[in-house]
Amino acid sequence: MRKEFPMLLTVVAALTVILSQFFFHIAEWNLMDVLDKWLNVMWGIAIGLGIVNLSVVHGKKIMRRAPGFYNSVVLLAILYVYAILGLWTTTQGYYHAWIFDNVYAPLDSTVFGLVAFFITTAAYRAFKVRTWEATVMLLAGMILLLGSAPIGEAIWADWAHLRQWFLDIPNAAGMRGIVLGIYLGGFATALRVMLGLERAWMGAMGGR
Amino acid sequence: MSFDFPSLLSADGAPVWAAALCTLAIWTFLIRDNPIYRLAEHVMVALAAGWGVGYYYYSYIHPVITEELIGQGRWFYIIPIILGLFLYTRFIPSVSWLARYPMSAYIGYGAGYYLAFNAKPFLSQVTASFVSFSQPAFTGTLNQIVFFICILASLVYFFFTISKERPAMGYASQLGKIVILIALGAHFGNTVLYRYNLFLGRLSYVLGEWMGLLQ
Amino acid sequence: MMLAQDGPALGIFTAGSVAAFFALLVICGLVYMMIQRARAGLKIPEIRKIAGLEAIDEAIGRATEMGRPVHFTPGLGDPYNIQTIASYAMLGHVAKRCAQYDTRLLQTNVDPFVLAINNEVIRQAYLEAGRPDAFNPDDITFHSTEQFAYAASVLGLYERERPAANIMFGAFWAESMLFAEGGAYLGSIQIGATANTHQIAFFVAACDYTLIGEEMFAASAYLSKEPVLTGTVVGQDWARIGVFALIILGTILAQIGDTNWLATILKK
Amino acid sequence: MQKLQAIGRRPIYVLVFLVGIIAFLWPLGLPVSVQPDTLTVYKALDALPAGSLVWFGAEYDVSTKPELDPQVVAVFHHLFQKNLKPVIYGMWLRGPTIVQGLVEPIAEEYGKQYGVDWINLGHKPGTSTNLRLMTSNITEGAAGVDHFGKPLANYPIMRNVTALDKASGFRHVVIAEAGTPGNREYLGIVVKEKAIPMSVATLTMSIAENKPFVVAGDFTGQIPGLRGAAEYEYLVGKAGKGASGTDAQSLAALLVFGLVVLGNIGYLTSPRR
Repeated sequence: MRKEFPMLLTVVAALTVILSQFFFHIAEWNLMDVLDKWLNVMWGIAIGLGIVNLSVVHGKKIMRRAPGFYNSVVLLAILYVYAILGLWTTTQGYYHAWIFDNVYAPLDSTVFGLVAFFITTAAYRAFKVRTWEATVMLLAGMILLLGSAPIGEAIWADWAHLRQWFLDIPNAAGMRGIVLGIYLGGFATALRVMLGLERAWMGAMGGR
Repeated sequence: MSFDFPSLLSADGAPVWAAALCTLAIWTFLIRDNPIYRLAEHVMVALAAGWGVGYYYYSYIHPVITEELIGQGRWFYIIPIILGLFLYTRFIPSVSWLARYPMSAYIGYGAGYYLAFNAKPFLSQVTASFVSFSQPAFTGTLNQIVFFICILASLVYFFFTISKERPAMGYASQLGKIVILIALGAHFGNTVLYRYNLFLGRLSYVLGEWMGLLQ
Repeated sequence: MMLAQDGPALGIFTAGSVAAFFALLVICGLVYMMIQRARAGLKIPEIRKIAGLEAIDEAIGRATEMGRPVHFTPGLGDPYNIQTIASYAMLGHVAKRCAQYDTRLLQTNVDPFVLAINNEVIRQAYLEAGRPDAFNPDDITFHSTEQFAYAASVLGLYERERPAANIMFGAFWAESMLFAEGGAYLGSIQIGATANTHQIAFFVAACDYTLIGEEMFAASAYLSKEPVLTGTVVGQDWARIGVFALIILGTILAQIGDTNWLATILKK
Repeated sequence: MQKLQAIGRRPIYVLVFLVGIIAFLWPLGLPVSVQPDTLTVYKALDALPAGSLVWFGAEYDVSTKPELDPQVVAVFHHLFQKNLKPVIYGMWLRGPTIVQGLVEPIAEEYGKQYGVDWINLGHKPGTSTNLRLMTSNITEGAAGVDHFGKPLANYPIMRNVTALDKASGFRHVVIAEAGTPGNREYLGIVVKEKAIPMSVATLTMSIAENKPFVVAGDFTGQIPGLRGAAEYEYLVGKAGKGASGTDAQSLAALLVFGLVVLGNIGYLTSPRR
């Protein structure tokens, strides 16, 4: 019951999806719709675990008076008030939506915008002519960088064509090789899971 | 050029102030980790997690309870609810192994899903690699030949258990590595400005909507 | 969803899935054959050296020497994403090493279900390493379900906990650059692995070691050195030879006629 | 020299901010080559006889303002320069309000009077059904009133206008669109049935999707994203947010390129490499 039954569930769930996808008469039973809803319910219930985790981790910080514990107080207060507001008024409620649109949304897009800074320092640090392989990568990167800005074309009219060539030929070919490999690796991983060879969540990684 | 901030207390101005101050709070991290960023970060996690409670309850759990269980009387929808609750058994050590049930179901679904839904896209990637060399222009033909060789070389690079000591394999693998590095370099270079656009959007908001400097 | 007017293909298959089904059968057949060979004790070739995987123990070792923690993130994938599924085995390995070396493991999550699974994976790993006492569930943390709230929180965590090794293994999106470059500022040893093609370039730029695409799927076999698992990778290589041959054959056919029967069959 | 490979991250951050601030506050007007799709839109509007009516579909909302506003502004400069008479309408709720805010200052600049030289019919519910109604009877389609709820009969511009068709004097349709309802609705109802040519101002992400329609001649042309706005601004001689946006992109590309070059000079001159 501790390992065999979960393993059986794994195989049953996997086969349900596979058979529903490939076999016409099984597809007609619409098992996928039911299974999707089941998994969504399970996932929805798991949200509570996340809230418990936040409560425990930050609760302990507050108890210990750990450095910055006041942030944890803020976190838990906002978390519970906002969660209850959401359950009460749904996420469409006026105040709930106002806070999301005017506080969360700008925070979120600003963090996304931080990528611009990080990508700049990463390019500065990484693109060096250390080996000739690295040099090739650098050249491709710089051609595409200037080609994607209007300045590239202003410097040299055919820059846009050069950029397109890089995207269509070496980039597409290299990505194709990576992607085909990923599919094969993914199939092998899925098969290992179905055969019970990979089940770290039940202990004993691989083999037996 | 002069500053023209919106009124903090007006219905139109308050959201602008809220959004602008949030933006500045995140930007302070670029100087160093500091109390303002820490506060913003904790507020973010709290709001996002709190939002998730309402959102996912009403998208995933509520409809199943009201429509399927009560509305349609489909009793078997109690099963995923029980399985979901099994996740909480980890707090009771004697029965904590029950949590494996929902996990196994979910992971099995994932394995099955990958096999079921990726075989077709995989084949279409294969057939897309069948290139025709007869092109209107000579450069077109040359491009297709280069493309074809690059694909094969990049495939060779990934071989895990086939020896690359034979010269042909060695060269092909080396070429494959270069093709992959060009692809990655090109991808990096091509993405930089998309990432800048997001930052520029925030900057434009702060300078324009908030400070009123842009007309 | 099936439309009423589409009949079954070949009497039993859903429309457009015949070739896919048989391709899958062949690939899985090859993998299964190699597993059987390994079980029968036949010789299985070794997997080539993968620097990113070799570096994992070294990275954890260095964190131990410096007395600083190790950070592991499986990215943003759903619990059923194949990359996330592959990350469980990797996390198991990392957690076991951390348990053996007595190094603190910080494991951050954006998905509550993955949080639950990872909790189990790490607990099991500490158990197997004989250190159940050292297992601290409070170091396995949830940072909301939203991408950038999670990213902001991890950036903050970097500053406060200063991990010396940073292992990113799973499905990543735009936050990959924040995680990898944020870790680079700290000078931690970074290992990035993802099969999300749009993010590989950023890991290559900012990490010390990167597992490109499918190399991440070979990790469990590589690290465990189990012949049976290695067999699955050998099967994968045979499937690749098949792909290689198909592409050559298809391209030859593309030169001869207007209609490429091979492409037609593969689209069935 | 080798210090060039050890520039700290904070100076780089400052440079990133400077790129944005310079581009926004003091647009440099760095050169942008005009793409054919934008040029055909410009030429089509340029060739219209003065006094022609141009229907303007404001089919977007707040979330796509940053990308579409600059295009709308550039197009209205052109419309007023050529003494064309725009009629604004929106299937999207917020569209006409946004466009009204953009057009007012431009109209003032050219001395154009609301209700005489241009008008805003506002948003009217009913999406494509209502658009179809417009093609047979504007008074009915607009419920008899403009954006501000004033009777259409009061405005001189509407005196001889009965429907969105050629007979009433409409010579071109321009829509700024962010999705559905958008170009497909206009294509079916206005372009195909009423034979009025249409140009679209579109988002960067929709360029590829729209391209086949441009090639097929269904759309006269498209103004592609922020880049297209900069091109149109260049054509009408009014550098604006489109130009500053593309300036920022060009400066950013030069910054990253320059940093990489400096880093490599530092690397190559370093004795310990």
